[in-house]
Amino acid sequence: MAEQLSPLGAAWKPGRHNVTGAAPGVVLTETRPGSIVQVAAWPGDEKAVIDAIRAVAGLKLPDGAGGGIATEHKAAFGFAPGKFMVVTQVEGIEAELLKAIPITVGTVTGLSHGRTALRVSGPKAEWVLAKLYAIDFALPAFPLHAGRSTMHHDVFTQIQRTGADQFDLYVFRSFARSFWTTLCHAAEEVGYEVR
Amino acid sequence: MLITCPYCGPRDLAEFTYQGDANRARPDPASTDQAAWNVYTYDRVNTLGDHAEYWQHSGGCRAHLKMVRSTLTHAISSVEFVRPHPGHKPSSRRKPGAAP
Amino acid sequence: MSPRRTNAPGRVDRARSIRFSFDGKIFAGHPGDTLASALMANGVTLFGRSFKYHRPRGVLTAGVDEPNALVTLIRGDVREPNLPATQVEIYEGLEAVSQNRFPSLSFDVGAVNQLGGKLLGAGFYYKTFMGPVIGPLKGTRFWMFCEHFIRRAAGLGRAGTAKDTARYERMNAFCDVLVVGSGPAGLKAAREAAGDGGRVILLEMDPLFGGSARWSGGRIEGTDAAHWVEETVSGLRELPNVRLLSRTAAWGYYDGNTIAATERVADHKREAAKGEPRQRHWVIRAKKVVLATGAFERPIVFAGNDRPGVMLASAAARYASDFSVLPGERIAVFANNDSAYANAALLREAGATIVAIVDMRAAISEDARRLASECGGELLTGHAVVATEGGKGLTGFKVQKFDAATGSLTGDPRVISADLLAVSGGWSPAIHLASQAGAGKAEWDATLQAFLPPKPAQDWTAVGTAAGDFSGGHGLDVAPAPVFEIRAGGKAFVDFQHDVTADDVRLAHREGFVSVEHLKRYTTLGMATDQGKTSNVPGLAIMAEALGKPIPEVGTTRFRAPFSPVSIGAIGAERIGDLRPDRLTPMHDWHVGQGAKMYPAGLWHRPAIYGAPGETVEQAYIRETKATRSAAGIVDVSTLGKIMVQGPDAAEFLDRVYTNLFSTLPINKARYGLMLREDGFAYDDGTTWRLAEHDFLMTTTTANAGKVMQNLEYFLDVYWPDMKVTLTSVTDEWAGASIAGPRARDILASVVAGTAVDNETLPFMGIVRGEVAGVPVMICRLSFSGELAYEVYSGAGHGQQVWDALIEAGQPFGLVPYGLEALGTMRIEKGHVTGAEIDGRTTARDLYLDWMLSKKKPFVGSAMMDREGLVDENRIRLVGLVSLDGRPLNGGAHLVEHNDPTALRDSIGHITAVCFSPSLGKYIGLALVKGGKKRHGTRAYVSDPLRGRFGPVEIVSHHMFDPEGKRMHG
Amino acid sequence: MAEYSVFSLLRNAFSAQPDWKPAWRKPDPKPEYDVVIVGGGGHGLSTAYYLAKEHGITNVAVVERGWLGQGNIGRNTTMIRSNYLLPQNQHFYEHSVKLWENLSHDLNYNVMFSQRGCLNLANSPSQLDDFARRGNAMRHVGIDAELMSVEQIKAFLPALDINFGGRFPVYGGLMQRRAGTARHDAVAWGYARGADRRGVDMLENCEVTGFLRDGDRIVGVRTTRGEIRAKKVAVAVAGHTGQLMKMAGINRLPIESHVLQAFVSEGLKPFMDTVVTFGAGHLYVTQSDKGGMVFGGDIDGYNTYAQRGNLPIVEDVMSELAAMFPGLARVRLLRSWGGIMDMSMDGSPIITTGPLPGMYLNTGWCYGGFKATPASGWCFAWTIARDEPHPYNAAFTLDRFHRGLVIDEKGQGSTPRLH
Repeated sequence: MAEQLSPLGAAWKPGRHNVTGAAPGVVLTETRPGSIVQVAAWPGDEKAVIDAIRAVAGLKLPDGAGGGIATEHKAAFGFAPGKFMVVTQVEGIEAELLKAIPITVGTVTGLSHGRTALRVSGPKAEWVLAKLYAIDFALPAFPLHAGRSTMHHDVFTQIQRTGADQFDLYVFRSFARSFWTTLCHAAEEVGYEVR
Repeated sequence: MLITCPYCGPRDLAEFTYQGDANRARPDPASTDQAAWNVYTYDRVNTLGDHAEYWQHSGGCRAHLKMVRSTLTHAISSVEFVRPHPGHKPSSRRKPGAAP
Repeated sequence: MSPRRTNAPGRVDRARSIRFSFDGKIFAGHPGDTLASALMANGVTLFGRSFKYHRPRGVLTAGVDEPNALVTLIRGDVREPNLPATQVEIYEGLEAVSQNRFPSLSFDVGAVNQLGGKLLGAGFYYKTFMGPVIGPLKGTRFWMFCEHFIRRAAGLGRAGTAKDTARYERMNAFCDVLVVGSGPAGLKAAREAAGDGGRVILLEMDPLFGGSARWSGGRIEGTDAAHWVEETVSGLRELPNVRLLSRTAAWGYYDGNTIAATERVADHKREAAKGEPRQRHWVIRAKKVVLATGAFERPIVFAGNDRPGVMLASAAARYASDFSVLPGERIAVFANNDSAYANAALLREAGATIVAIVDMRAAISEDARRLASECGGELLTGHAVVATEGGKGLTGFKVQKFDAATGSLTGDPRVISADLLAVSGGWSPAIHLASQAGAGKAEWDATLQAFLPPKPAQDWTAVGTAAGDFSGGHGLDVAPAPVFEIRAGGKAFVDFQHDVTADDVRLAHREGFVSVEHLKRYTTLGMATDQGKTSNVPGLAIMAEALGKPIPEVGTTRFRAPFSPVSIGAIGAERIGDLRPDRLTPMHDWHVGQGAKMYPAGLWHRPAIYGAPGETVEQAYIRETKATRSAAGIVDVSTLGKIMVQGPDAAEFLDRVYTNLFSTLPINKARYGLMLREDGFAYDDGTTWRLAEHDFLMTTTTANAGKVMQNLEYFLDVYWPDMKVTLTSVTDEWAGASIAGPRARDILASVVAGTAVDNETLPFMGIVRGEVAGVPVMICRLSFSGELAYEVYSGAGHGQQVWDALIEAGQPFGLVPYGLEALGTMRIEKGHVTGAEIDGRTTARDLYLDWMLSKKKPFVGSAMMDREGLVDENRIRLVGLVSLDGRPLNGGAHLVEHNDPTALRDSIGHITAVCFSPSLGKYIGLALVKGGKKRHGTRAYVSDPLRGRFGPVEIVSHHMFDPEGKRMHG
Repeated sequence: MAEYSVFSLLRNAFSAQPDWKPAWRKPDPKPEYDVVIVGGGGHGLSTAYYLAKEHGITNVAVVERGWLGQGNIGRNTTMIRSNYLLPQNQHFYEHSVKLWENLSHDLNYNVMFSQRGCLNLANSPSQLDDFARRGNAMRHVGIDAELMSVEQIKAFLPALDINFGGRFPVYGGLMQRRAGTARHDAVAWGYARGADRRGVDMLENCEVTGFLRDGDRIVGVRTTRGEIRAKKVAVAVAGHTGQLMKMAGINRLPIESHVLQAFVSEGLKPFMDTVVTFGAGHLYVTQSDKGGMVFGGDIDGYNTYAQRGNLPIVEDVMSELAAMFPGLARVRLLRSWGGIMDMSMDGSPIITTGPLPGMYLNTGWCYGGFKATPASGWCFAWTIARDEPHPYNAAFTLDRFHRGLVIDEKGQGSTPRLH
């Protein structure tokens, strides 16, 4: 199939920006996963949906609000009551989830085009993100692999912590370029690399 | 103001949308009791003190919350999901002592 | 007053020099200097002119409470007015100018106002300037004439019009304990909280931590205070759970223990580093807040107390000990409490001669007496200063015997010569943040003669002098004699900046403005940039005396944010220059590349026209419309709101929210739907596509997408929680291209794979799936333009490829891209409604959409839509218009029945949308007029006085083009 | 009582100001009045003034729980205009502007009404059409209005960023030249003094704790300064209407109380000489005679009786102000405050007889209470004196909501936070 075009356009400027030391404060990336799928369980059917995600994607979601799991090539996290995001490098996971989750249990909604995945990593990741979002990024408050739904002004965002200093952000595609520009701007203080 | 969303935890006011007075009963959709519909649509108790009200965590999980909040002090005494989520378990809370 | 630099140790680094300018004159200072200390070190004593009388003013304080020494900083074209010189750290090349003077600071013609002093007393504006009741200056004219001059005389600094190029940023922080203020009490609180393992943030307004303990001497925990501060601060710096922020003023205490603070990141630098903000707006959410905000020393109200050379005692001592600037050589002290004695000792230690200590009290403590004798000079207890002498600087003052109990002055006044008068009228704890935080009222402490913090309504505590505990400093008794004013005739200032005198307060009393809020508003006491930090309590005290009531019965005002003035840019933070994010469709770059003129549509950018060189907007949309109606056109419809409605109850859900039925909609068919608000008025419209038994794709108008989504979620969560429905915003998931015109089908047939698109396979409102350019697409045959038209949806990431393929396939058929203007033209010709008609005040009936109101089921709004106001025959209803004079119509023009362009009356409605209709060859429009359909075939007149347009129109059906819909069903 | 004039001012200035007496008396309550007005704010005071002046009813008391003018009359952004879309509001607010134009003379008190104009900036073509509709509607009922072009606006407001940082270009604006600002506190004091001079009693620190009833009929009020009987009881208490009406047994009204924040910057030399609003957001700004930029935005958007707002609105308003006037980014915010708005269900006011016999109600002012002050009092006085509304306020009934005769300027329906 044809490759998905990035919404970032000319705002994507690879390379180092305002890096004064040996390493940039943050590295900014568009991760471009093959599949981004939202799965919603009817009230009381969360467990069945979690089981289906495990069966299809091999991701074992922990219990509890905002619980998540991530491996190198795939990730899943809760972001709202009974709602989960499943993200994989490969395309086509939506169809498999659809098979595994009957309408009596919940719904599956493809968002592979509608959400843009951006990664912020590096020692200053928390500092840069704290400029944009009014949530607590400290590790104990935002544990590894956990998910959060939040917003930067008009830009609704789902965030998963995929490393001690690595965060994956899912923003609405139409906002992605504007948001990316804002993100780069916020990162300029600490120096950043786009790759 | 901070609102403790049952799903997302304490979040800033900016993430929420006020969805109005919860002291109103929406008549049965088929009801033709015009007076009841009028009261529901237009008339408010406008409580001074603890006020039951709806908020949506529109900049977060998007769930609607029913809260009791003082209209005098803004202190929030209870928050719950409007739509029940029997499978919901709160996330583990932060331990103190981490770097700010 | 003849200040000079000394060799005293302190914060100023005399090894390095900094050059700066004040009013064009170049001076030298050192790192660590404020503009105030550096100028004083250069012998400057005149800093500004007062607000009303333009009196010469010097430096009163050493901090944020400074009412007099305000300056404007200039960086290139950018101006920053009204900064207290006491708060400005100097940097190489700093350029400052004085304010509120003309032509110069030392010779100011505005000083003539002093002569009219009594005329300009409190409330004088209200009593005059009304002007004549008849003649050319009646009404508001005379006042506005006077106002013109008053406005020029008023104001402080001048703002610039150049764009501020600095960067501002917002920072969110969370902590267990937030400590505001880093004096000994704050440092101790931070140390204790850090020891408990919690996350601690410590804020300090000053560049250096430690407060007055750094320079005022004394001992803490058995060690030298300055040393203790150094040790404690470096101990805190080493802790991973503590964040120390200097140059950071907490200014707002909001609900939920949310504190707003501004960090001056680069204000003290010649230039900010790349990427570095000038100021950072901190929003800190703390579990617990410790307010260690200290206290402000109060001046004393006496005649001539505003002369340059009259300074707060603590400020004078701080300049001497902290900034190594001796503010005077021959210094006298005037006090009503013991704290001034310690400051006198510091001044003496720094090299000044203490010529006299004048104390209102007859009896003073042993400690004070000892300090006085160490200082040398005369000790005049039971005396008061009754006047000051000198021109623009103090040369001496008069004292008289004074009885603090009765306020009476006896004996002959005596002149004492001095170049600095250090005054102390007691101390006011800085309760501002506490007051902002709580619902309670500040509490009066009779011993301190000051207000203490109210009872906490949020989780905070006040410590140290902010809580009225003065035991930690030099150990002297700060409890003052309860005297705030020496009444000896002459102008005695309470609010220095606003020139409010004690007599003004008494005039307010005489005129009945006796409540504290009336006092403030009538005299402007405490409304200046220092927010009454020095004037609040003395003003209240004078009113209390006039009323014969104790001070707490007069009341205190509640303090409001900000604690001290904050840059508007800092609070606006990163949105300065980037107010709202841009929302772009997948084909945005293509549109721009084709030279499209873009219109804002909410946050979106949409092509208005694709103008060829030299083409006007009208020529372009006419060309685009003609091409579409004769061959084919393509428009980007990706901005339409799209909501997935999924679940076993999805169809039932749609039946409830739409006025018409959706449960009967077959799979792979779409239907036009209308929503009402609960109150029965029209809300939004769009098509909804049934993709599968339990999957519906709802579209909304671009403008209402967010509102509709929120409204649906509200109904689902709040009223129908048992329904199994998932709502997901998929606006951004799908790119949409609408291809319309007689050749649309041919174009699709040539480019779509995997499905036929003929009338049978793809009838009106049908949906098929196929591929374009190897990309999966979903095609629905529906029409907004009235043409044979198809909406081609693909994944947004493939939108451009599909668009390119359609454009290419359309070449042989004459396909043109069209924008909002042509889209509008075609919908007007067809009489389709949009937000201009569904404007929140119209009903389905008004728009002749009542055929969509199902009688088979209740729906949102059905119970309310038949009320008398909504079915009134006189409501304005939708019609079409044709211009009869061949001239264009304007949106927002009104319609009248009479043919008199000069008679502006009797509007029967207004025009909602206009265009030139290429199909009809006429200027046409849609309008909402009284009577609606009943007027079809009649004549009316457009009346558009705003744009000077009047002319005849024919009112016609809003279905102006192809009313039978042959084209789109073709 | 001395008449205020430049002559009396001069005479007093050079003779120790002996003539200045309290602007109003501080009488004790009488046992009974013809009319008791609950609420010593702008609307209550103007009602008292016009009852006395226009209807000869002077046996009147204004009952205020604190000090006169402590509510929204002293907390607003001082803007006055009649640039409304709907005829009901147009007639009413235009009557108000006309009263404003002669108010200083009428009251012998300079309320500093300065007709420096009000300019609404249109930030999209469709918004310009909306403004044209409104301006033409105004012109058709005799109110001044004009459209300004981008070039005219640039010349008129040199400090304005005509493109709002490139994000929201200005397409034009709707100007009402007769609009302007006034000194808000002076309005309260002028009306109080004017009513007092005609014999009205100002009863400060007199909180209403209940109503006196004779069956259904309201026959007076119970206060912290004793019972006061009245032939008619008029209520004009803005954000506290709901609470007061509960004392009369009316538990639900088409009103919600919300907080609206307002802001003032430090004083500046003349920066702009008009009222200007930002169409793509919600911001209105003017400059006071003292030099402070006075501005505001949206209400915080939730029910509250606390005169304390929250930070998100502060940030929104500052960012919009700096986008509009980039030079103001370096000017500093001096003070913020909050007032309690009585937000009605259609954004328009209520001035009516009832809801109980012997009672009269004035409420629902939303953002618009200050500019309405003269007409509100004038119409309310008429309504009280004659037991029927004047044509100017005939539409501002309490039953219009149920009947669907809403006056919805913004077309937002029954969601007060959106009005």
